[in-house]
Amino acid sequence: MSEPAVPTVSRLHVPAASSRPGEKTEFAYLNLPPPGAHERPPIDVDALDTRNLAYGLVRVLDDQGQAVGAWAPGLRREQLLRALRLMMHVRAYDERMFRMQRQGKLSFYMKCTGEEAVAIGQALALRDSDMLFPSYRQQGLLFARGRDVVDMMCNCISNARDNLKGRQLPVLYSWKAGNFFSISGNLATQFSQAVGWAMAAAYKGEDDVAAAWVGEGSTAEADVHNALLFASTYRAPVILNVVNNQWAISTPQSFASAGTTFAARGLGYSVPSMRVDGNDLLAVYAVTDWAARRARAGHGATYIEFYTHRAEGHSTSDNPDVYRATDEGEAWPLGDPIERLRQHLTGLGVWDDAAHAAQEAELAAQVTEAWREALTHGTLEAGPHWPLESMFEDVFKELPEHLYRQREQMRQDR
Amino acid sequence: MSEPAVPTVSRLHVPAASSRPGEKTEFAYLNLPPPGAHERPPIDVDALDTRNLAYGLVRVLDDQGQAVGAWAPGLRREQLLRALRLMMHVRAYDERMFRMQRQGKLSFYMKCTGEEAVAIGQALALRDSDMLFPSYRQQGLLFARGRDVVDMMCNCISNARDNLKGRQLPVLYSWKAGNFFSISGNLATQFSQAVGWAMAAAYKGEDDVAAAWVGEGSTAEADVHNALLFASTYRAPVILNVVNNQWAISTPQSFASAGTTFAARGLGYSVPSMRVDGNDLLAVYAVTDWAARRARAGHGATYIEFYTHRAEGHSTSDNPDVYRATDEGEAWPLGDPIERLRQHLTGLGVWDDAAHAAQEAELAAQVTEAWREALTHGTLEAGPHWPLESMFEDVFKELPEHLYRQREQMRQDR
Amino acid sequence: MSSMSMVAAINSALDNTMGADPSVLVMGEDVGYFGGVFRCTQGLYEKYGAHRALDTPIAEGGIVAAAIGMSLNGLRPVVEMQFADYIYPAMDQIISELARIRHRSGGEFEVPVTVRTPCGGGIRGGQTHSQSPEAMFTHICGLKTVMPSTPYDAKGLLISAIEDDDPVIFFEPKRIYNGPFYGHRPDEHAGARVETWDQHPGGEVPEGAYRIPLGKANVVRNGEAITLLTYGTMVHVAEAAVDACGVDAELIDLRSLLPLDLDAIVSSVQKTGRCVILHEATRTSGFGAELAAVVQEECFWHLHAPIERVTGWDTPYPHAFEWEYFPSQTRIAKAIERVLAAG
Amino acid sequence: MSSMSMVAAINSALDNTMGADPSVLVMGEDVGYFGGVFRCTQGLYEKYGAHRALDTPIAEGGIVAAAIGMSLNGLRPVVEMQFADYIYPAMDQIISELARIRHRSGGEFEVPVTVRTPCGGGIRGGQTHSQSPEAMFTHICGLKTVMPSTPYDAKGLLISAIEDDDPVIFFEPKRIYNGPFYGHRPDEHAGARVETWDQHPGGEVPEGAYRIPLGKANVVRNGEAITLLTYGTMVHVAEAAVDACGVDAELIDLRSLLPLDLDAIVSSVQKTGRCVILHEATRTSGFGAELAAVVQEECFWHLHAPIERVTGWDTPYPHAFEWEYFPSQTRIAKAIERVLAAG
Ligand SMILES: Cc1ncc(C[n+]2csc(CCOP(=O)(O)OP(=O)(O)O)c2C)c(N)n1
Ligand SMILES: Cc1ncc(C[n+]2csc(CCOP(=O)(O)OP(=O)(O)O)c2C)c(N)n1
Ligand SMILES: [Mg+2]
Ligand SMILES: [Mg+2]
Repeated sequence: MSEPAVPTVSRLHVPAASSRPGEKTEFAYLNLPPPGAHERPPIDVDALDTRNLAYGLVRVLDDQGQAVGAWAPGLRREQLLRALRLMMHVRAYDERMFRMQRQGKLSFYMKCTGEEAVAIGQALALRDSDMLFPSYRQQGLLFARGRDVVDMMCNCISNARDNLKGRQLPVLYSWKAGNFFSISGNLATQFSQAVGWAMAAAYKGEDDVAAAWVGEGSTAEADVHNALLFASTYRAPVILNVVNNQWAISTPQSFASAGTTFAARGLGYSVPSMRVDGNDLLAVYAVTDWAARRARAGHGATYIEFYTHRAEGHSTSDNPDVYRATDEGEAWPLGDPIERLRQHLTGLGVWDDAAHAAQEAELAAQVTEAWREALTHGTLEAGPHWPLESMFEDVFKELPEHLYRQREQMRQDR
Repeated sequence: MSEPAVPTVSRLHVPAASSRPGEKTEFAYLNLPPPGAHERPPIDVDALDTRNLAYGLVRVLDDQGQAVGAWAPGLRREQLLRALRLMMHVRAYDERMFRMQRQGKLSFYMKCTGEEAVAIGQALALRDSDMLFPSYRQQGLLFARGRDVVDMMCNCISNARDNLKGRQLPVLYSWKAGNFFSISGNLATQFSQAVGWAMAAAYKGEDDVAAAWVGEGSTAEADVHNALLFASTYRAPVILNVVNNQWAISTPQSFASAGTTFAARGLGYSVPSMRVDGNDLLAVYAVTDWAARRARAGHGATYIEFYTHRAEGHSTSDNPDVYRATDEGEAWPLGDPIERLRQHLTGLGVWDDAAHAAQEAELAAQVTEAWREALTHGTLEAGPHWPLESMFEDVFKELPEHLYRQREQMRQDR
Repeated sequence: MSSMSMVAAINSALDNTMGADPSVLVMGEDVGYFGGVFRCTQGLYEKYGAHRALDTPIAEGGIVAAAIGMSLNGLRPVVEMQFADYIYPAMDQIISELARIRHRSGGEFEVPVTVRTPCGGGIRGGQTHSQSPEAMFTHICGLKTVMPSTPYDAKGLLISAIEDDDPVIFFEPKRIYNGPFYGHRPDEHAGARVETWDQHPGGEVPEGAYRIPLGKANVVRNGEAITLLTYGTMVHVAEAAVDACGVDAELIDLRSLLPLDLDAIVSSVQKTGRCVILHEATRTSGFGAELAAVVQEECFWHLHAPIERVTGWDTPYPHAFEWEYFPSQTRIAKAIERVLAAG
Repeated sequence: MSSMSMVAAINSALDNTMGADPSVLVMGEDVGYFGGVFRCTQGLYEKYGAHRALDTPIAEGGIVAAAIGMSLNGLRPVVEMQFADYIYPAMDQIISELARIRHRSGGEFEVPVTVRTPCGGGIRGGQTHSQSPEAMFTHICGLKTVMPSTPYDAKGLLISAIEDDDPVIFFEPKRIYNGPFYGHRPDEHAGARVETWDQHPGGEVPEGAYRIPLGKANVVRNGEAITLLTYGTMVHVAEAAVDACGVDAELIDLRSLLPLDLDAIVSSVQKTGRCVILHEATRTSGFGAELAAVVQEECFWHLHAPIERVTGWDTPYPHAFEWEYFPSQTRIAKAIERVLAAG
């Protein structure tokens, strides 16, 4: 073995966390620009002219719930009410599935609590023919595109109605009819694939755009670099989204941020980049709408960091209290996306507590109903599942001889 | 097969080249800042305060060969004369080895003609205990560190004196005693390894720094992203150098640059970054000296783009005339590094044409002499080589049984 | 001597080596402050500091590259890849660099890096938390490939791997991190207690450092009728299957796939004349193929029957059909029957 | 019908498919304006445009990822990896994505991508321009793996690969790009003319499109005494060795490793009772291991002697000792002798 020649004092810098258990959380370093502060550039803007946006924070809703500034999207009330309903639906679904996992009905589950505005706000700004390359925390996209909740539940319990034939872990949905790409268990791979999809749209002269999502921790993967490089090189019509919920399991964003904003990285690839209040549905909608117009018009990609906060654990396998302060949620200055849109709608006089409570109850009941129905198609442990033999299908388009033989062997040796 | 549904008109943007055969080369787009224009920031500078340097060009030598501005390194005349001699030595070596390849004595060779100032200028600004992680085009580092030219030649003909035991392609040198890391045939892998080496220096509390090199085309590889991310995250004492000679075999820099400077990418990782006239030995020395001081003092990494021009083919397997205009060399505004330092020294009155011609002749003779000696240790085709059995050594520290058996099998079945 | 889970044994191996040699550090995703998603590095951050229990960005290729660079500068990094299924972004650094640097530099440079990674199924992890890619690494000359089956072996092998001056890929069968596993589907044993290591002799682990040489197999059970070759979780499933069908089988736990303990294999098969190979990994070009090839090369004249392979199917690891995918006691028993009946 | 080199045949296959289907494109490093470092894509840029003979950044992982995305949007990309030795940065996209997407999406999505890459040694390329990593891909369920040995096969197999709706890894033995190779060291035949394809029947290639099914081997030579299983460059070396030692050997060119033509293999070995497997790749866990395993599984009762493997050694491909590394006619002949003499 090599000679121990290591002094006790190390000069290696190791990043710190926003908070650790027992500490008091300090978000002061954020120094948020005021809502409405940022300009809305033309869609053919040069990347370097988005510098303020990349180091700033696009905010539309102010602390009183008013929509202010150039980015205020002017959504119709029905659209806003629909957005609220969708976010509440996602949360009700997450709550239910989480509990079902705790009761042993699911092998695993992941919530997006506190981050609902990202998927819902973005989906509403896109066309149904635009292709989605999500990570595992954008279940909201499925709700916005009208995926049957029963089907989503069947994915999560791998039963006979599961369109993934019992092959995938819960939450790794796929829905081709909804232009929602199969979610990978391997982080970030979809990010660079989305750019290829967008390159093909340009190749074919079509004006659909691709949108992809990764968490801030996943930006460390090579796929994010590849995505930015290829998107910029070929001016691909793609929207590259980073959901900065500040944590990657137990690892704080400081291990991926390189001490600056995530949006800043896009500038080095001359991709227009911006940082956005991810808990402000109006801001999320506005920047996505801008990026989609830009892509459709042939000006290329946009890189967007959505600043939000992972309100709960990473997954049902995780307990955040052992690695972050319990007060982070309260200390977090950008609040909860549902409460903030609710405040806005209440201010507009089109929503009130009674309506909110009623909708909450209605959605909870709907989810319960859907769950009951899902169970009628089978459960993970008891089935019914897809026929066992289906395991050998879809490895290739046609069943090759060696898999045919293995299938027979399985039948024989059970 | 899928239905052909592709219009003839594609909207996919494909980058152009600086020139293609038959075209007239236009370097106008460069609009070079004047020599001496840039400030020299403090070594603990914040990355964002290097923006002008990252989008500009650090130049010291003006068109008259005068050293001007804050970056003028104030090298002693002996140092400058040594630098000139080293660059001339490298060029003489390249010329000779190229001809020997054409005569079938080498299987392959790669020159660095026109790029000599990068390796020589940087090596002179570093300490011998600093670790070098080069690509295949920094042979100058070996000359500057005093590697015996005969040993380099023996590497290239895999003979009995080859310290790599006949295992490597020509130019993939390794010299541990000179703190020169084994060159990989796989592009860019050394870049992120250098960061690890530097992290270990900090871990151990030592103040040696690592320096790594990649070509501009290789910046597309994930290793360069990983290097920047890890260097920034852990404030590693490393100098990350991009040698932008504008071509990657037949592929122009526009397929890697994302339409901006290479230096710009470093800013997104909050690593201070600068673009430098790579054919200006004084500028090369000055920025490297600055980056080394910065790293040694514990302030972390620097990302440096050296703007230069690949004067000849990619390698002996390549003919550039089929993919780039033959006039690129003349059109290139930053000249030849040897001629420019020669002009400077002549201006200082310490050098003249006679001395230059004499040194050229002397070095050519030296190289010829070295080549003769190298051949006395064996040739690639005729040998002597290392003993055949040595092929099985160093796969592992000790020869495992299965390799022992394969070695015996080889003996038996020859 | 005390009873340890495989997680505790691995943690103890890391603690012993880090305590003895300041050049040893652990690095990887969530291994520092948190102590690893499987808790293998728990406590090392508090004891040795943030720079020696080093959290990293989520970039497997960058992690291995950094470890290579550190090892070139006198350190001895122990890298954790959070799941073997996520080792692929590091393949270029592992194949083109880690495995090659000693040879291509004529022996000038060495890279004593250990890459630890949990592998295998049986935890309802689906296709990206269940893979067993060990065979690919045995095809890469310059790498040693190890997989323990007990806490005792895990600790002794890991200390040897860390002290080894060659790179080692160290696979940890996560299904047996916290107890042996005999292949019973959970529903088969509804209500049965979860197995823990304290009832198993392999769970007896010394507190201090000890070494098990890389390249020495362990004959788990002596027998005359047939030889079973396996490693990792399947060692326990095979043992249970043998007990169940009462065959006089010799069961060999390879422990190290490369270097391979050919003598142990050959002397056993020459004695029994029959051989079944078991692994969880997919069948085609799995390590069972290499084992079958060498066994017939070395023992052809002693073989009374064809060598059979019982392996995972050539499909991704399915979520719903985990127990039909996982090589079961039944499948093993039927293979043994066939091989015994033949000839 | 005209005589073509393997480079010309591959170029012709690409031209035919791009002409017939606007969704087919080629992409990779230096494949566009320049036409590829081995000239396989020459002329396609001029004929089909920059977007269909697409130069790319030097990022193999990004190239494969982009191709996957394109194929999800109705295109049929043919990716060139400049050398098989440089495919490793793309391993995660190939293993975790390209091979898995159809299965994990329940058949909803498919990714008809072909990855072409030159492999093998014999061109003095040293350890990073000579590798044969095919075995790793045969271990990844969901991939088809192909390697031709003649221009005729290269064209017919490549068209099948491009039209196939599953991903195909298409290995091109660069040593025989411009002529067959019989394993003679250059110095052995000093002054002898360089072999070209126009003297070889496999060099006769139709201008138009034709298909050779993936999964069908080619019996190059019928024989009764022994079966030789191989693919790529080694087919020619094996043929020359057989001619030289005048053995009545049956020589099978697998052409496609996965799917594998088991029937052709089994019926031959059951006939001859003896088998030698040849490949250039390193031995341990090479594809020869899988072949030996299945042959003994399927033909045990017909085997008169152990199956031998003649392969590259388990070392990196050396620059100076290329001809001692490359499996020579002599090594093949000695293995044949041993297997014939045995039993
Ligand atoms: C390639 C790869 N490496 C590691 C993992 C294990 N893993 C799963 S989620 C996760 C954290 C991701 O954090 P982030 O990207 O911030 O997304 P978030 O969970 O916060 O939404 C890790 C490390 C993985 N799935 N894939
Ligand atoms: C991983 C990998 N991919 C591809 C290659 C083939 N290759 C060798 S050199 C080269 C071009 C590199 O260009 P650049 O980085 O600009 O360096 P330069 O040759 O200009 O110094 C390529 C593509 C390789 N060696 N390694
Ligand atoms: Mg996160
Ligand atoms: Mg270059």
